[in-house]
Amino acid sequence: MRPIATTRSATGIPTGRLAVWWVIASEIVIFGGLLASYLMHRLGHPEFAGPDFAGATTTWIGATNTFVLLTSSLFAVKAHDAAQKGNGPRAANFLWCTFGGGAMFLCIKAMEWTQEISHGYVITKNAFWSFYYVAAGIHASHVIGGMVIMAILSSDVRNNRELQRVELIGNYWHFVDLIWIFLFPLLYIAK
Amino acid sequence: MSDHGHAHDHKGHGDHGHGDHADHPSYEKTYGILLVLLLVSIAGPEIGIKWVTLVTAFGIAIVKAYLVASRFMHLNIEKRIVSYLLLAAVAFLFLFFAGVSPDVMKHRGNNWENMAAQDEVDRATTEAHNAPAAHH
Amino acid sequence: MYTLIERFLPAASTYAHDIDGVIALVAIIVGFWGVLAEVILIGLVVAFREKPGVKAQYITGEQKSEMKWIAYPHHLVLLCDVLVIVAAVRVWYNVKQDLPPPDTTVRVIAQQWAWTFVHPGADNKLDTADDIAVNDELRLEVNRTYHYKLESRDVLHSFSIPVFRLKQDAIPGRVITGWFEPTKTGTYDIQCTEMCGIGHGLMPARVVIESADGHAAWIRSHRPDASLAAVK
Amino acid sequence: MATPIHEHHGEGDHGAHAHDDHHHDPGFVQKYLWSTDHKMIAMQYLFTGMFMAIIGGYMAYVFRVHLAYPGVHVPGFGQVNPAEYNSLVTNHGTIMIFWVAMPVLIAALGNYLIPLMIGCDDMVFPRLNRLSYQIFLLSAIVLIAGFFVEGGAFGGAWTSYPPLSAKAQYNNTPLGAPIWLVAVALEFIAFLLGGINFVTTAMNSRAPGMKMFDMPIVIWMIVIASILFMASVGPLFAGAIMLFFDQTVGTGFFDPNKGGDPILWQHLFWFFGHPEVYVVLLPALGVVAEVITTFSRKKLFGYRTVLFTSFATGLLSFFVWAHHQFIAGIDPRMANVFTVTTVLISVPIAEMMFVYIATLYGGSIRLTTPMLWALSFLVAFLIGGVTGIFLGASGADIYFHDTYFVLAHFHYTFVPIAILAVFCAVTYWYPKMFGRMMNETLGKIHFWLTFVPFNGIFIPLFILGLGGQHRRIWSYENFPELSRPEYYSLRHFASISLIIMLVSQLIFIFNFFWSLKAGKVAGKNPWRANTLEWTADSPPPHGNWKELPTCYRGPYEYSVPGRESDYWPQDEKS
Repeated sequence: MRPIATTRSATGIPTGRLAVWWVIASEIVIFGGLLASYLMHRLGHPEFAGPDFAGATTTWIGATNTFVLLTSSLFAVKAHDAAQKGNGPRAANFLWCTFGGGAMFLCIKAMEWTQEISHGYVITKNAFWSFYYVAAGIHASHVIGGMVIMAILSSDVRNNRELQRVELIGNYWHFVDLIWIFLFPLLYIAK
Repeated sequence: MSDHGHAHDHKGHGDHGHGDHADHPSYEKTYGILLVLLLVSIAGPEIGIKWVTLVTAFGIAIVKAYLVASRFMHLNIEKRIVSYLLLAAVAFLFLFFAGVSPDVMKHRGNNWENMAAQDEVDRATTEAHNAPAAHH
Repeated sequence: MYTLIERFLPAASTYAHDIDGVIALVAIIVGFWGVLAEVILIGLVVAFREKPGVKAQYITGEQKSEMKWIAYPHHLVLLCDVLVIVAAVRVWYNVKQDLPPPDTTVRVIAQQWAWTFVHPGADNKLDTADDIAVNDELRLEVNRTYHYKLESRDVLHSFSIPVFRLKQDAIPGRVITGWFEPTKTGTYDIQCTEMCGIGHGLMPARVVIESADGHAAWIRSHRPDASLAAVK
Repeated sequence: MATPIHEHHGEGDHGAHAHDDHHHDPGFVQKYLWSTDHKMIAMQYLFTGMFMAIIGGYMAYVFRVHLAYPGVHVPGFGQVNPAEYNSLVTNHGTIMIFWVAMPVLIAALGNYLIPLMIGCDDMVFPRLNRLSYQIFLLSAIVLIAGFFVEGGAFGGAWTSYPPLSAKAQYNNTPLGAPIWLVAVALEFIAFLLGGINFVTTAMNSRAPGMKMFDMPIVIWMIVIASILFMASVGPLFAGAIMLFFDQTVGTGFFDPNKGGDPILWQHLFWFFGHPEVYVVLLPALGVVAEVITTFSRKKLFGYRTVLFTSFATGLLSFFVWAHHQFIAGIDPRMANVFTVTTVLISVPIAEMMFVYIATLYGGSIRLTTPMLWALSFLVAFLIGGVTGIFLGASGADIYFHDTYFVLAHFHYTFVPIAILAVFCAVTYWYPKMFGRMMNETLGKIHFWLTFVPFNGIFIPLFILGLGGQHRRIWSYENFPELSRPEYYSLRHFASISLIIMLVSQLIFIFNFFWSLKAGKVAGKNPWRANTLEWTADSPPPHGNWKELPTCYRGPYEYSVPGRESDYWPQDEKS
């Protein structure tokens, strides 16, 4: 029942992958708009380095999360590798590893936020914390989205169906990883 | 996204496929490099020199981003146009920053002053002096 | 010189005529282009109506000889643009960027939905005991250079005096400085031209421009202490 | 996945009912809301857009009558109080741009034309397409819901500048403001999905033999517009989230007292808001290109010129946004930069106008209804374009900013875009959409009764703008300079013209539905046009063609010397 249109590829890029590139391009400007706004405040407000601002974030937690996401990205790309070799079950397993990485990331985030909120660093504390929670929150929502998609794909993939989708979700996942790679220094290191 | 698409995509991959297996840098190696970079970016601030921190934090972030984009997202073997597309999206952000920062980042300019922002800076900095960091 | 805008509103500030001048220049340039384009457009439609047995011509518009019909006007438009830009930026610089030294400085405070105008009073200094704060009425002396310090207490407002051709938004948290020099005595409208809530249409104010003596008399008639309360 | 519905005859019926999509009879939903056929989805967008246009028009009627006859009991509404007035102008703007111009020009035309004009059977992602419409419909419902909540609909202007939009204590619409914001954000998501679908389809799924420069201009324009939208909406989407938190949990992103900055929102908004103008303009220009070439039997004067000028326009449109903020508190030095870029954008636009005019030269022009709409678009848009120079020139803008001159200017661009060009498109593709011709006489009457009153509305408003009448004012009674009798006669003239224009739309609605049944059968290619959609049946079946066409040449090969027929369809071997 799928249209023939979907199978054409005048650009030489498979339709699905091309679409994901466009998704990523539009996500870049969404996150970029937020981060650009944050950067302006960060540079205009030296106090952001202070104790009640970025100073109160916990670098090692952010670092751990970076490590977790990088690892999950490795799993994602291994899944793609397996899918290319036509090995559906192996790809599915790696997808679930990636899923696990995302889950761990979220757990760590949850603990981190609980701790910070209990210290009184709520979203309305000051401009820094507003940006901190909104930026990380939007990113986390993307992590959740990616996990859901992977969970849905995995069953098809395990039965060697729709293997090309492993790369699509992989690219999206790497992008989410990329965003964090920039959020980490912006929110944790720049004190 | 489609049965036909599936078969086709596989042809599409086939072309790259070779690239992937023959001369594509191993994923584990890339991963290793990324972890090392991560450690450096954490160690950077410990030295305590501002510009070193900036380099280790953001310079390395860019290197990491490049590695992930090129080797994990396979932009290195993807059609050039995609890289241009993504870079164009990034370029618009620099444009946005250039157009907006004179008003938002600066607190005074040609015949205007952002009193509220200056007060906020003073208030917070004095507060910081009075009550030194006692968290986590 | 009697300008297009003066058919509707008097020009009561030193730079009103400059702004009217830019408007006139643009009006002449775009008027020429607009009319020309419309005439050619309609003329072509009339001239090339479908006629029996007459086939349309085959013109790709890709040859050099044809491109020139686009290229010539293209360069002319560019030229006109340069004229407009130069004129516009010159006036803009005089009105918004390069402020002449003030004889007097007034503070203009906007809020939902009223204006407070703080006049410096007899000592001609703001924030002194004899400041005169008045709601919805700005008192000026003719032929005197004023700076205004524009503030807002809540949301965005816009301080607009049409007869001065002056308009500037008020931003909460910021102080924006500008200038004007009245050239006509009389009483004119002050409008808020930035959407500021339910009362946006209901915050009119008046600017009263008086002769030197008239203004001095008005200042004398104000007892400082009472007025100071109005600022708080 | 839901199997797309196979409908040969009934496109008309879809049309007839699709505009009350919010029924809940499952069969109906299956048939009209759950289809993945691009033509069906186009109809859904078209009729939702028209339905919203009726709402927006009604609002215009209410506040225009109120402005002309202050304090009068407006028939069909009643007395207009300031809060209601603000809500009406705010939502009139929002609806006409986001829920009329966007869905009809981009979504409806894009969905209908892209697959048919590039010769494939559907969009590349039919289910994504369906989802995009459903999110759009949801956004429309959310927006309208804003009128029925405690405190009424949001009234802080369609630009929604904080702090006014951020704090209930300022805007007095504690629920209306966030609801408005959510509706707009949902609408953005819908068009992001749609846009990705359009661009991917046009890039990847062209018919064999169709090179990039064989695509009809209108497809190019829709693609460029979608890309502009994707590239510009991001920051505003982030901004909408920030503003939403300001409204609901009390963060201070745009609150100066909490270290935020109201100016930031203005930049986020206009960085999107200005490209948005070109997002809707370009498809309209594309439609006009198709129509004037067909009805003057001419090749477009410089296909590449049109493309490159629209690339240039699209790119430049990212460098001009702050001309909306000249006097809104940005640093005056920046204004000079933006004056230069803004005035320079007139170059590619003017060039495009020249190309269209030059296309008419040496043609054999048939003044059918679509052609009348196309020409009227050019006539009106020229006025809208040149009056823009006054506002781009910073020096003149000091006086004109936020006056009715601005208002009349952008209505002289948006009405041609969202009304004239849309009628042009609908009358031109109606035979393809429903298999029957519309009545020409009724069409021409409707045209004149729309175009003349349109000028009757906005020429007086230009004059009022010259007189310094500023926007969004509930009553001029408090402004002696604005309550002169001669100004009131101008307002009367504008408002009466508006009523005439609105009433005469009934002619179109009648013509539309009457022709569904009684119009004469169109056949495949009633206009003798070249582009691929005219080689499919009218209306095209699901899948569009028995076997998909192959393309052999560009879309505008009219009156080619040495051929006795004056057109040369793209799929004709020789």
